[in-house]
Amino acid sequence: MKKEPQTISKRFWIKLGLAPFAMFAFAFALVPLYDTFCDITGLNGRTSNTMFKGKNTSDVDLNRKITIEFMSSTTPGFPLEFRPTVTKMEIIPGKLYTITYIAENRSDRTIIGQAVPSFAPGLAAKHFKKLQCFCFSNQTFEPKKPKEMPVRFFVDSKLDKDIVDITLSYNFFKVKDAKPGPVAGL
Amino acid sequence: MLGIRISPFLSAKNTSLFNIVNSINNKYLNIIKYFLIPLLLSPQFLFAEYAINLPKGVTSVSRNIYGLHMTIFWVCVAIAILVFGVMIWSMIFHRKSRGAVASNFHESTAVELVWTLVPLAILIAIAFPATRVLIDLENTEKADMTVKITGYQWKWQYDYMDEGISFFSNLAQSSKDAIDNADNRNKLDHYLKEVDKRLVLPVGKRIRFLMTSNDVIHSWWVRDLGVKQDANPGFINDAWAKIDKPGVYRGQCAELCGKDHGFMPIVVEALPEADYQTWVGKQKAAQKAREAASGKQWSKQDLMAQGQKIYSSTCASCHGVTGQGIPGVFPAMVGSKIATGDLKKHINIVLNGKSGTAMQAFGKQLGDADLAAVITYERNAFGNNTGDVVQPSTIKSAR
Amino acid sequence: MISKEEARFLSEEELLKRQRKGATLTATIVAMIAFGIFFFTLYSNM
Amino acid sequence: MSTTTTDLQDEIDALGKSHDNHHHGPEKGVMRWIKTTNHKDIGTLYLWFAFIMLLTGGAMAMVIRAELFQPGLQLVEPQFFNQMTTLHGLIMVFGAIMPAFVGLANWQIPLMIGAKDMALPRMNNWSFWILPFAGAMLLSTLFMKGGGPAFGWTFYAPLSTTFAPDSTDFFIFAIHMLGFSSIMGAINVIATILNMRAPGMKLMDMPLFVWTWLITAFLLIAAMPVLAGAVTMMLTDRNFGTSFFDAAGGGDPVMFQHIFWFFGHPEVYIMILPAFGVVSQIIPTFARKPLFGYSSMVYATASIALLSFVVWAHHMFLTGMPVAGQMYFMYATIMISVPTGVKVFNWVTTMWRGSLSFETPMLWAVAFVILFTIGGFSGLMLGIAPADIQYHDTYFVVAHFHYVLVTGALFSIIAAVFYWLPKWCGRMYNQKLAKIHFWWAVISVNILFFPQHFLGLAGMPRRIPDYSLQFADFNMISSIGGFVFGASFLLLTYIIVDCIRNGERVKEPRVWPSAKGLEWTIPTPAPYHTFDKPPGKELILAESSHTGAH
Repeated sequence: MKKEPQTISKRFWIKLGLAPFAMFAFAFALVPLYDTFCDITGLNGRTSNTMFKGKNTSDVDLNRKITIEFMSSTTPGFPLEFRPTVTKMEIIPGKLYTITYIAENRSDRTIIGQAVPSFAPGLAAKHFKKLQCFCFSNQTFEPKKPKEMPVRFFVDSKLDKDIVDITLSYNFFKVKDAKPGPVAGL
Repeated sequence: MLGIRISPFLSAKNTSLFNIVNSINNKYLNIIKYFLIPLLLSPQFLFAEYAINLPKGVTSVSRNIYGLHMTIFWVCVAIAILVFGVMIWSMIFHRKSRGAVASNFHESTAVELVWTLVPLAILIAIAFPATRVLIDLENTEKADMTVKITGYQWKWQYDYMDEGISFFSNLAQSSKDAIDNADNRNKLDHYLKEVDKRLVLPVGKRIRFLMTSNDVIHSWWVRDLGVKQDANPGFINDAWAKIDKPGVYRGQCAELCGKDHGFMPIVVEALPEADYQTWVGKQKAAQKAREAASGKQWSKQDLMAQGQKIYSSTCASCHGVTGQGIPGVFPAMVGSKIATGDLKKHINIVLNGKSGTAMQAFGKQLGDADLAAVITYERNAFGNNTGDVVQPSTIKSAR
Repeated sequence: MISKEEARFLSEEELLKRQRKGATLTATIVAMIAFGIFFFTLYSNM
Repeated sequence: MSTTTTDLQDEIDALGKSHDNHHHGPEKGVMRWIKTTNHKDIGTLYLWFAFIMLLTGGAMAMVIRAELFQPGLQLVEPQFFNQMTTLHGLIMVFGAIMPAFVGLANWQIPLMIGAKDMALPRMNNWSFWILPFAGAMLLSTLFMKGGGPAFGWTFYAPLSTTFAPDSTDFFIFAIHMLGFSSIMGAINVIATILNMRAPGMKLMDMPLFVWTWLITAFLLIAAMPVLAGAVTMMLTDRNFGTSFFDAAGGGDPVMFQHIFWFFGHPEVYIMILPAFGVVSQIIPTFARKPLFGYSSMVYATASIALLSFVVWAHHMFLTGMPVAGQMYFMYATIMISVPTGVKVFNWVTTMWRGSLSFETPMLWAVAFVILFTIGGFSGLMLGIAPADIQYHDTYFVVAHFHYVLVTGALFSIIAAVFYWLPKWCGRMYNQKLAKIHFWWAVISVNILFFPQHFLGLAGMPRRIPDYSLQFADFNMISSIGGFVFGASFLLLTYIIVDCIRNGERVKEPRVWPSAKGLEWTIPTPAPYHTFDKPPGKELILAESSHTGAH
């Protein structure tokens, strides 16, 4: 059976090369687009593990009082006794405060964990600025040794006026082992 | 295949409809009752009678949602009558068999424009009340009290943040006993909607709920309160309610959370302020008493008896009543390496759970005495005859 | 698409060949798009 | 050369040699089906595969309805019940509805645009033959240790990652293969429609079924890779220590839902847009009147497709979304009812002042319009964010999407089969029996799903194996409807098999005298090879269902 040699034009090769390039450019351009979208709708930003850098430019708003509740939790299999020293405090937006969490490893071996903050209402996350926090990095806990962990923060006075209660909850997770763990579900 | 039950189908007559199936006479009556009357009579009357509509509920939010629901419902009904009316008209009067001759029109920009813009206007009209209710939902006024709700596979934990009260709420034993037994089921008023410990709340206070989860995603839902909110592991969500009327309001978990998703009810008991305070006092006293119990020495017999109780309420849903577990999903107790091996490891896994699995940290859920009992039970029941006896004091020091 | 005027000068088999060449190009581009979206899904979550 | 292959490329080669001998029939025996590259054969394979999967998924639905027949646990354990709901959903979506539409596309698109075959016949063979293996792999998980996937067809993390049985890795692989097959199918459809149309056929000359499939194919191209991405991340989370969806490592379980629904919402339109196309072919035929508002139908379909990508989070109103997000997704969602409404109004107006007759395909199409619209109304209600608090994850949602997918998508597929089957096999089915089957199915399906609205409003959550006694009555009614509806498929099987084997022969090319379209210009039954000579512009215009006189 005779096969006719197929000739492919130069234009075809150019198109073929450009198409994936354009596609990837488009896909990567979507990232800032989605970021903007999430920013407007507040879809992300329920958590923030980053340190507030720069100057506290927020005005102190003496006419406002906000109640902050502090909560703590740990995940199963992470033997950490973990709680805030104060569970509730009234603050004035723009002022700096410090609160302390205490954690104690109840097991016999050293454990490493990562705290993940979470806010209710979620919109508060953006305006809760942390200057110091144990959630910025992994924390190592020696056996049976209590550890004090301060959080230094202020609440931006740009926070929506109708928010009067904020809850901040830290959840301590076990940092995944380097060696493969047991099969899930068993 | 896994999971086929042996108990015979249709083992019992436990629904009113079962009787209908048996008596033909009755059946026709009920078809009229369930299908024709709802179509003919005023909806509100019947909605109340047969629970085929949302309840109005006991909070402003649930009432607003109800109002919104009825508004959209009637808008839909109106559009349906119009559209289906035209359609049925042409199906009756423009039939070929009646000699109808087809006309040939197939375009009209004006008509197209009308039926794009009119629905758009209707939608905008609906959007206004919807937005109002939505904003009210996210209302962030000052709360009088906060309850933290944590979802577990398959129970709820309630923490009264201001009172320091904390407890777990499981499916009531009476309902568990009725799952396989129709006679028990018929005796119950609230099969699968009753818990061992209710969430007690005061009436007339603005209550803030914080939802989170210990394992998978759950969803806390009480219809009469107009509250349904996902509980995500590692994150907190909030919702609020201000209950108008004392009473008992029932709900259940609304997000598939594994095997016993259908067996995780919520019961809220709303009390007048004074009664609520009495309840709070009682809870605090009981908590003290529990702490005192951990100093006591227990006999093996007592431990085994108490252990069996705790095992069946807390452990049996995964590890099985006879300790067989579910192969590949939940490990068996029978001959288990942990339950027959090193005691310290056994205590540790019960206290702290195992990460990455459904095994929870029961150290937070049970007292020293109960933990000692259940561990003793696990090490001596199901043929795991280790002979170990664990005392509450051992647990206390292991914490 | 091949217009009626163009098609008039093509034989049956030439037409089919032209069509198939276009189809290959379309398919290649569409497949690239699919791959692009797949990688974008992963990338946007890294 | 005529004995080994039917591939188009070889035909082109052969054409160079000879003009006479390329009219060969299919190969004999089972190899015909394994090696086939003929669009009609592949369409047939797709349709039979979908039908078998429909019965499999339907059997699972019967297990579900049997367990829910009365309160208490009677037949299955909760874990197995969850496996049934999960696999029922997955099989119906990926195994039944989607392949059935691809099958219809394979049969009809080349016939409707006057093409010889699909553009990429070898890939066509591939995209079908992946399916049985993927389906078998998905079903095989049921027999593995720990059972099959039990986390719902939406497989939300972490229930499907950290807390899932080992068989989940097989489930992930099966989803990958199903997705791959769909993407290849979609590529083929796009390449065919864009390149293989008869010379002179403009895009706006195409029948609406072809249009809806073109748009659907683009939805598939955009949505399926996202699903592939989601399951890939699940796979690495489960096995390679990443934490995309695990808060412990900086991930977020809600992110899974965002990704899933970014795929999932277009997916539901993938399952309904071709249905719109089918109905838009059938109604003009039996109304004996051109389709009203052809171009607005095309634009409505396209805008539904576009909107489907910006509304995904209306499945997630309760995940703790900020109020601005809820508002946006609510507005965008209710906007979809505008183009959808336009379509319904167009169908109704097509019937208006027509000359209607109610042959079996028309009955199904009319049932589609009415019942799909009911599903649309409950969809509108669900789209209202605050009201969704009370509807979310209840049987109201179950009722909604079954009205849209069973009485919508599935009904349109049945309508399409009854419409085109005589053309495909040259035999007419027993019309009396088919009408009995229609009434049987349409009454029972409403007994099955309508009470589920009440159940949902009365507070019954979905995906539960047991319920409190207050839900007993409506569940029993619904189950009875379910069994009767399930049984109707036995009759459907008989009607179709009987038609193919013993049906009365049909000779006229135009099986339905009032039907328009290029597929009715070829002989009946449709020959193995069609449109060796593409149809001319005059024929295309004369057969257009929407421009000229009917």
